[in-house]
Amino acid sequence: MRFSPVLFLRRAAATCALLALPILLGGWLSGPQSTFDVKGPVARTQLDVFYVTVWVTTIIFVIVASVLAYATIKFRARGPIDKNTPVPDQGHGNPFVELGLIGASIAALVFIAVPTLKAIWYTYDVPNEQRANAYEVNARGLQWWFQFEYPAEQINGAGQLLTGNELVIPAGRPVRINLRTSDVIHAFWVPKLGGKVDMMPNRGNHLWLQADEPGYFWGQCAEYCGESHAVMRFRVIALGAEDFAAWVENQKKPARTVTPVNDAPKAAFASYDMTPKQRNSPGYTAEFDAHPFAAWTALQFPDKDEDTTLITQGRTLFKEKNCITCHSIRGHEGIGVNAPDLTHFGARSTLAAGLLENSKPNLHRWIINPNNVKPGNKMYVGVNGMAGYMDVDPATKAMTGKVHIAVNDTEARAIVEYLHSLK
Amino acid sequence: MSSDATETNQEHAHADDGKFHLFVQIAMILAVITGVEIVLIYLPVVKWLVVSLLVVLSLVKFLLVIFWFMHLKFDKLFCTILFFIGLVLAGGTVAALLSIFSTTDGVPLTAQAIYAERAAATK
Amino acid sequence: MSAHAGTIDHHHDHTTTTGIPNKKLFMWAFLASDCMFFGALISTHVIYRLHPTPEGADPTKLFSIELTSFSTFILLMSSLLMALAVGASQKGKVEATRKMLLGTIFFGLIFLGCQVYEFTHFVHKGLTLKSDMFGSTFYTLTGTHGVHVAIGVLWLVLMYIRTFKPADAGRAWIIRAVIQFASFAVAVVSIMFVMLAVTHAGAEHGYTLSSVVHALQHDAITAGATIAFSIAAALLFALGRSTWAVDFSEANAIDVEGMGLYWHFVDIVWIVIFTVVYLLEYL
Amino acid sequence: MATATLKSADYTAPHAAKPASRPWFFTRPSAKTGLVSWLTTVDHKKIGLLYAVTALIFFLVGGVEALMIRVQLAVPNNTFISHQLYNELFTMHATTMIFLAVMPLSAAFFNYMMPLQIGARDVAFPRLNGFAFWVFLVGAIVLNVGWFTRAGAPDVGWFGYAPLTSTAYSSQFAGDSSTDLWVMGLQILGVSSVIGSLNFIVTIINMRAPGLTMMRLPVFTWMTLFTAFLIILSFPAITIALVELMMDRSFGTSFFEVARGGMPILWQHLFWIFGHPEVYILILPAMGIISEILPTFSRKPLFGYPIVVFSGAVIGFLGFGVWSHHMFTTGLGTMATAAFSLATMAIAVPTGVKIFNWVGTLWGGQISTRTPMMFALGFIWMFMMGGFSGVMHSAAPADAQQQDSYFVVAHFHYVLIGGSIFALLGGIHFWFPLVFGRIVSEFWGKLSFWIIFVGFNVTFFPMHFLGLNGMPRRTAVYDGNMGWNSGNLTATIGAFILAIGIGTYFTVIVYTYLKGKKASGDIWDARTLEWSVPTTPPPEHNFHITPTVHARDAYWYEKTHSIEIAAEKAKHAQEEESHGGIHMPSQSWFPIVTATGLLIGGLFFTHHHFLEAIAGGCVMLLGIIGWAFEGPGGYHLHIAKDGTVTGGEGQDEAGH
Ligand code: HEA
Ligand code: HEA
Ligand code: HEC
Ligand code: CUA
Ligand SMILES: [Cu+2]
Repeated sequence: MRFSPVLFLRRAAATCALLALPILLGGWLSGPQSTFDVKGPVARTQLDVFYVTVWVTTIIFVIVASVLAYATIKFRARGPIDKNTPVPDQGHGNPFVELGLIGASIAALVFIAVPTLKAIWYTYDVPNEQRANAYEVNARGLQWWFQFEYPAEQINGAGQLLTGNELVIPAGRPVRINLRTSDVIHAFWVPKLGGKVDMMPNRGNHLWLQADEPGYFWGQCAEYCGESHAVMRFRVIALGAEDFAAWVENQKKPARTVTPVNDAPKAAFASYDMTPKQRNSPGYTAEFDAHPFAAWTALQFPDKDEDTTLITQGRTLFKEKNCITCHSIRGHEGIGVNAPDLTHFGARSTLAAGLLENSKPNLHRWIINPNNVKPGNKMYVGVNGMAGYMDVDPATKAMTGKVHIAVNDTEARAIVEYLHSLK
Repeated sequence: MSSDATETNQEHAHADDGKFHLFVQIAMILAVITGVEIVLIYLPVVKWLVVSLLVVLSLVKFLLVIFWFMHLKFDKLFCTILFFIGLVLAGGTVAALLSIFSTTDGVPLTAQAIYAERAAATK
Repeated sequence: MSAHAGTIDHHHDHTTTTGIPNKKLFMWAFLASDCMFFGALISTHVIYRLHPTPEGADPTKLFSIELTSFSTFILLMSSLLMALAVGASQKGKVEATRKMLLGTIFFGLIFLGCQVYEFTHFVHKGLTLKSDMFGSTFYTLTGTHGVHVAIGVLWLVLMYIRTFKPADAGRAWIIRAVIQFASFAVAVVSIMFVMLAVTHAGAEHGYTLSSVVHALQHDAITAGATIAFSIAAALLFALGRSTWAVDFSEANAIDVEGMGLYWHFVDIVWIVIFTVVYLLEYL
Repeated sequence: MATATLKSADYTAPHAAKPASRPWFFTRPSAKTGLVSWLTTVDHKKIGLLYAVTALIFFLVGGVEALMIRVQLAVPNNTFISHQLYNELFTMHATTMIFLAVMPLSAAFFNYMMPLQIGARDVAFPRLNGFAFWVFLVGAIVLNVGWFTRAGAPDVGWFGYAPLTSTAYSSQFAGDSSTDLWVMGLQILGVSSVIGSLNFIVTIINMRAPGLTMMRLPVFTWMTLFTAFLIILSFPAITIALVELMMDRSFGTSFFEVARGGMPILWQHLFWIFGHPEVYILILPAMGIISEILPTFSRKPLFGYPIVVFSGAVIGFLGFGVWSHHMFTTGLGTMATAAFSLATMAIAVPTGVKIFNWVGTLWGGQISTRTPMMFALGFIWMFMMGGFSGVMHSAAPADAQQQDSYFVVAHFHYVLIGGSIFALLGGIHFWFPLVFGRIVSEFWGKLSFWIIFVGFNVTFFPMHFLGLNGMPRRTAVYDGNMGWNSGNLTATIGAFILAIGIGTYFTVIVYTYLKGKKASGDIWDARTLEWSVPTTPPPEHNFHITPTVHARDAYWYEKTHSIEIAAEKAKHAQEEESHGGIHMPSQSWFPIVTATGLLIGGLFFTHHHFLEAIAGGCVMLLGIIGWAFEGPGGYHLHIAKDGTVTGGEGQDEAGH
């Protein structure tokens, strides 16, 4: 096996093919969390800097790689080498070449450095001239879900407006997000709107972003935060000014109460398919993925006809099963502060921190056995001294096997109906 | 460097018996500086001045010990270089850390403010 | 080693490339590394002092600047003795080396004693590792330094015993050396007890001879310590001189010197700690 | 006095009569073969082999962990392994690869090659060298023992960000001793690395053969020196971080306890003050190896030697000023971000200098693409790509989108595998004939290289796009709707191709070791002193006559000036003999005894059995005392004109 130029060309071809792959497979860069499909000024600035780095390094790569390839082919030994083969010139180097290349490298870096510096200041905080126009919210990370707080929207007697896992913001306006955490480090990342910033304990971080147009955006916790970090997701929904105002208006209202109508139970309801699903079977339907924003909008209004009996039953069960110790449903019985606020849960498009689409079967799965859906979640094992579904020995941290909350199939159907009525 | 070394060697041969006194004198200086430092903190002088004085004085002590007690002055230069690589890097790192932790835009909220916020949240 | 025959030049070791003895180079490299070690530790302390927790204790209420100055002084003096020990060993004076080593150990122990006293005192006043952030960083930083001192003392003790190693390999010497050292240790501890009792008595009843005598009569521990001290000192005297030819000479000076470098370094770390942790608090 | 005849490597000293007057525990082991010889060895070459074998085993362990990760990620919503196990796997994969595979493999080369390259007979402190290895092994055991306990293996990620490591958050379903093991294991490994490095520093500075000035050192030795400096200066930072964490976990302090004012960001600073120099600790040895292979197979000296050396120093130095580029997303503030961004970019310059000089070395040479050369060329290509993605990270605003995404995973595997691993694998091929006296088949060597090369790119190139397409790292599952499916599947397929390549590589190596073609002497027409040993494998005393160095590429010079050198050697042989012959250090039990004490102490400490831990400490202390009083010992060898070696352990000298 002597050296063969054929192998060499093949390697070059392989490298080129790899470089060409993304072009062949355009899909690789256009997912819902693509950093190329930017929808706001912050993400756009960051992408521009990225392109600068790509161009500069690609040019250098092409130059250096060509010289390297050329040298390897040109100067390969012809014929076998042994101790008698005349040796090549034992040159030791050339300081001018060295200095020139160092200078060129520095020059190349200046190209990258200038836009980098500009962008560092730009992306750090809302530009001064737009400060007044900026909308401010708080995002809080918890193991393993997000809470969003609207300090600007105070509700009489109930503090600020809270939502879970879905952040609704006004479009076309800068939004300044204060980042907080209640336990470990998390990070707030909505790739299409901007890069991530960490939520650090004992540190008041913030970021800003802006959605140019109304839309529905995928977000993700981007700092490893324990067992279910991989499925700690969230959504950002940007609305036009009026829609946003309307949304806020509705959110400030207490939970929707459905008065029981003495109808015969509607068989059509609660008859969804509950064939047992695997842990982590796909979370979203194809229809949802195709038009998420529309799907979200559709959820904002109550269903035309609801099974009021089931809903009433569900409300009772929600209390009886102790769900209220952790969850709060403003205006209804819930008072807990350790879990997502469910006051308008029916109007949310996702469930369990973006893991699943908020459909009835999915919610059913979650309520029957949350651990099957999201291993280790705090609803299952309890949080801040509140007992969850299962008992965990605080000393050994092992499960004792004691059950606190058990929800059977029929009960779950009622609770699902109830929670989905909360628009 | 080599001429340097022989010079110190001769000097050392001379000073050999003098070292005892030299060391005792240095120890006395160290003790005195320590005394001065203690007095300094009670003096009614502006803070920055005291702080800088303290830093300078302990630096002097530091250097006295490493160059005389630890013989750096009499040893090959390389020992000094070796130790100073560590010393300078450590000093630089400490300085960098302290300044990172004191930038105001790096910590948008002070620890106190976070406490206040947390207290408000639990109210 | 044959290369060591003849007079030894302590600044040039001909068996190495640079002329610096290997052990010395090793020590300096290690100390360079230790700079980063204490640098990180001190940074932690200072950073948390700059961002104190609201419920944190006020250190100046705890500190006793007198005690700390005293122990600082003690450590400086131990450094002096250490430097002298190195000098003595380089001249091949085994007896003088031993004395200086003992002196260094003595001061080292007093320093450690002061630190133990300080720690118990603080714990008494409610500052513990767990009580607050200041407790955590303070004890960890000064404690790590204390551990360095303790290791240094241990090293000194081993070196001291080593000076008794006989030239003739068959001789049983370890036991004697150890007894000799143990009596020294007893003497030191006794002295410390007596001093403690005297200061205590003095503080309560005034520094008069009678009050001190009075205290001794009433305090069994102190009296016992005094007796132990006398016995130990006697033993020390009786066994003190090794009657045999020892295998410890100028050639071993490099070992003493390496140890000295360590000891001095621990001392300069304390110089920094004294300023940063103690003095600056008063401002 | 014992007599032994040395012909080749299989040289054994017959048992020497021991002085009867001494109790057994003061006698020193002197077996030259068998288990005891390995347990008590102070020979840098044997220690090097111990490192190498251990490291390669852990490389396979880490690789199998990686394969499990890839299987889980092959398809969306996979249920091959649980989240918890996945988290343990990536933590241990990284910890194993970095601390138990690449670092010790580099240490293996340092140990074996560096003393040979500087014409020394051993390192400066041979027993300490053995100790460093045993401590390393102890650390490796402590880290991995979690797999066999109820708590499981560590699961906090390789940089263990606080407060996830606090008792409140780690391992929520079981007692959390796994994190304690992680802390203890890393601390012990740090001790090992620092001790080893101090030894190397002293050796390189002080034990060079006559005439070997610093500017004549082989580049690999230079890189060993820089790596050693990086280790002694960066490990203290992580040691302190770990001590603080250990205090938090075992004694209730509040360094990183959020509720009591602890600042987790401090952990990140301390970790990365270590962590960034650490990545250069992983790459500099590789660069050293490359700088040996390229000139040899181009039959030309390294282009721009002084500047290559100098750039190594600059990389090492700058490496201490860029740590926060791992923290661009932690809200450092504009000034700090900008400063670290620029400092990081600056590192591209000295690194680029090396690349340019390697290309310059090829230029005008006589390149023969033997297997080691293939790995070296592969290194330049792949490392360059990894370096470029590093530069993309260094632009902080762009990094905000890349941090903690698969783009980072792509970056660091390009520099770590395409860089470090390629060079180390190439180095094994390069020096195999020297170490074992056998040569790897060219066909199989090249075949394994190509499979590895292809598999590696197929695995990691798609990850750039996964990252830019929003896939976060440390993701145990992902949903099928994110556009990551084909990329992940490709990567998994690639990982298996890579595994086949590495499997081939090791099969070939093991086969060659057992049955391969014998090769002796300087088979590559090499340039540096390690190839001038009298036999391959080298004898325990390395050189019959300490070489005298007249030029850079000392061996090449010897070969081109063979007549003068022969005369000089004969003269030096006489001189050496008149000085009493070759001085060799004696073996010792105490390094392994001391390390065993550390193992006992460490394991008990992590389980909060403090009394037993102290017992372990006592074993350690006894080991140290025994070590100190035992003295370095030593014996002399005498070389006759015909190469016969006489002398040995029997005439043990007392004292030093
Ligand atoms: C061998 C290990 C190694 C090496 C050598 C490097 C080299 C570099 N690394 Fe890498 N890095 C890692 C291992 C390594 N890295 C690891 C393990 C992580 C992740 C840790 C974790 O989070 O788990 C990481 C993460 C990491 C980050 C953080 C990413 C994040 O988490 O957000 C950054 C950011 O700046 C970075 C930058 C760089 C740079 C600029 C270099 C430079 O040194 C590269 C220089 C080389 C070149 C640039 C190529 C050749 C040069 C030329 C041909 C000259 C001309 C070029 C120019 C002028 C551009 N690295
Ligand atoms: C030197 C360091 C090093 C090396 C060599 C590797 C090697 C590999 N790594 Fe590495 N990896 C890291 C360092 C390294 N990694 C680090 C630091 C992290 C970050 C961890 C963290 O986030 O904390 C990481 C994380 C990481 C991830 C991301 C995990 C996540 O974020 O969720 C992935 C995913 O694909 C991965 C894959 C691989 C693969 C496929 C290899 C392959 O190269 C492995 C090749 C080797 C083998 C395949 C074994 C040998 C083969 C055989 C013995 C054949 C026969 C055996 C069988 C087929 C069973 N690694
Ligand atoms: C121990 C406290 C606790 C109890 C009791 C509890 N939950 Fe939860 N719940 C949580 C937590 C914590 C989450 C967030 C979990 C996650 O996403 O990781 C959650 C999430 C949810 C969600 C999804 C919210 C969202 O926006 O994604 C629903 C719906 C829900 N719980 C319903 C219930 C019902 C119904 C009950 C009673 C049968 C209940 N919870 C009891 C703590 C609790
Ligand atoms: Cu929260 Cu990851
Ligand atoms: Cu880095």
